[in-house]
Amino acid sequence: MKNIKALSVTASIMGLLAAPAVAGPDSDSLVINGELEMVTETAAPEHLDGAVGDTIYSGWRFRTDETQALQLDDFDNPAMLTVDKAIDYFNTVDGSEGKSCASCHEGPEEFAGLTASLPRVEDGKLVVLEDIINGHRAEVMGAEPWKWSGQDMQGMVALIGLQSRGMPVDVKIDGDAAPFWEQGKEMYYTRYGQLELSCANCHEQNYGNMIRADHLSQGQTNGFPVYRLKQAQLISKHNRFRGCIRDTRAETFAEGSDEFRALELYVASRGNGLSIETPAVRQ
Amino acid sequence: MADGVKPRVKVPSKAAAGEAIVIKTLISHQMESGQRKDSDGNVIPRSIINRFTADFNGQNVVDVTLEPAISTNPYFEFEATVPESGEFTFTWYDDDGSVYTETKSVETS
Amino acid sequence: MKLTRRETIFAGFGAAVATVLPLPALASVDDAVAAFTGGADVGSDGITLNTPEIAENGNTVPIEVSAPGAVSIMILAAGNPNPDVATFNFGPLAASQSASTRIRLAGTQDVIAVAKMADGSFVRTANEVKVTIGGCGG
Amino acid sequence: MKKMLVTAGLITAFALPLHAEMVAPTQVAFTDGAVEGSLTGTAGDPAAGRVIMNKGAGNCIACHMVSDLEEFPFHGDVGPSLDGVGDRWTEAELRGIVSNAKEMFPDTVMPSFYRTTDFVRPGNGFTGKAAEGELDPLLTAQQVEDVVSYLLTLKE
Repeated sequence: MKNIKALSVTASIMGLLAAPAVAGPDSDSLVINGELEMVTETAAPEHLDGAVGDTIYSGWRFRTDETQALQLDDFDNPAMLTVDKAIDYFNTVDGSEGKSCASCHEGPEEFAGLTASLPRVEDGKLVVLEDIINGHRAEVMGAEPWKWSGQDMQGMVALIGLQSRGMPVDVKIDGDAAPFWEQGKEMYYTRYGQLELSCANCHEQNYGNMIRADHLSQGQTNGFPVYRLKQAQLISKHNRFRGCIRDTRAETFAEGSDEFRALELYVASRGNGLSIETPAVRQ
Repeated sequence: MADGVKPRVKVPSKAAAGEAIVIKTLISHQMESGQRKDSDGNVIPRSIINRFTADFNGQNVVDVTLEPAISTNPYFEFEATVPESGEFTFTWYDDDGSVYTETKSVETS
Repeated sequence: MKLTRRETIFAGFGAAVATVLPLPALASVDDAVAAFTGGADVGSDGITLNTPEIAENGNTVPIEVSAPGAVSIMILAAGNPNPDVATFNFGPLAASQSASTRIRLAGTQDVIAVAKMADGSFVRTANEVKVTIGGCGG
Repeated sequence: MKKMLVTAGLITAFALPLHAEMVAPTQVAFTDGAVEGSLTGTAGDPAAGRVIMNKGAGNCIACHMVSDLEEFPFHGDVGPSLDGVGDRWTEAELRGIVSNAKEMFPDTVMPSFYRTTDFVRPGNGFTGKAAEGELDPLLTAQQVEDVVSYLLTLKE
């Protein structure tokens, strides 16, 4: 298995010497726990208008066999430790009202499908899962809000996302979502910072290529929050957005900012049709 | 005790007597290496799980010494022989003196 | 105590540490092997170490070691600030003298496994693991 | 080797005020994407340029493959291979491309290594915070000359 991976890296370098072709994702298929088949490639959404070619790919397809293996079995997936803790939080009373999540909700299963449809517009505001969780904590439980990228928050985001695992990403981009989607799209193509790099420079124009030893993916968010080996914990979408923009030597946006909500919607829409993999494992 | 340490073990609940079975274990733990510094430049003291043992009905399967180079959330996979019905005991020893245990019963046929 | 990603990289098991510290670590690999073997001769047959050729992140590198008939197996990482990784001691109910775990590597280096066999002899093997370098910023 | 570096250092210190004004990042004159004159008036040092190609200020091999730098692992392939680049481009063209590749290739992904203005949300290095005061170019004028002199050694 290691030889195959080494060959494909060499091949990608050689391929680019000859012609600027995309080395691309590998051909592995993702079946979790030996039974749950994931759609890791599918037809690109129409709104992309061919910008990434015909096909969108999960980030899983760009990882080495060893990293991929960590997502094949829930026992081997370190993210599940944090999901386990979230199940405890779900049942734990917190705040002034003496309530837990379980006081109102039968169980996490009740949220099947929710993550696949987020972000979405509610009462004129673009809402992501962290907003919904902290909203319920404040209004129903009388509890302190969780920090955006805290492991308690992202554990709960992962637990709720897990209920949609295997369902296709399906965010709405028209109607009242349209202005937010347009804002996110403009951000996606803005070349930020002193390095002047947009999301598209790496994840649209150069997916499949190598930046140093990083095999660039399409930057899909269908597996978030992901267990990132680098930080050895669950990483939120907004945290990853912030990291990428910071690495362009730019002044970044804050986690939980309206800008990142809009970007979250736009990036999610680029993955419409891929399976929710939450919680995925990435490098 | 380190915050929120949670063990997970995967053991088949049934096995043929004398059969080799695969066991996987995972425990949530930062495994602070003692090599990192905080934002003020102070070394963060080492705090790891330094030993892990697996026993079945009082007999040892594996006894592991861990160093800081074991990753966050230590993972082990190994094979055990189950001579008769009984119980596995898994034990993790923390630098801070905490001991975490988990047990799993196996029925032989 | 909160660490930013960048601080963690430079202070921790990052590549920067590896490039500065390989020499002292190399010396202590010999010390660690000598302490394990008592200075006995070390063969090379009968031990298998599986490691990725390229580790996408040095913080979590899956490895697998097997030495049929071993009493114990010591794992070392030659390029880490401290080369000790783990020692597996196999009891009477171990169905095989093999184990998998996940380890930290501070950059590209050799991972070494030394097994003590039931008859008191020793065998050793090593694999190089290339640890990737981040593309932008990090 | 050490002696050579010391000598080079002396020449630099000596040469700057006498022979040339350093060209500021905002005053670089591009002609069809190329920059004719040296940015410093001091010849580039290919050995120093070779070091800049690896990790650090230049990090050129993050995106470009260079056979001559094979002792450094993991060359990227976002940009073209630089093997033979000294045959394909003149010194003036290479200086222009390294300083601000967008003059020659308006849509290129390549950062502008000797430019300090007109960025969107420029940051304070890699901190994620806003830049304070004027930006430093990614490479100094002499580093640009060093890299160009190294690239000129890459012949087929």
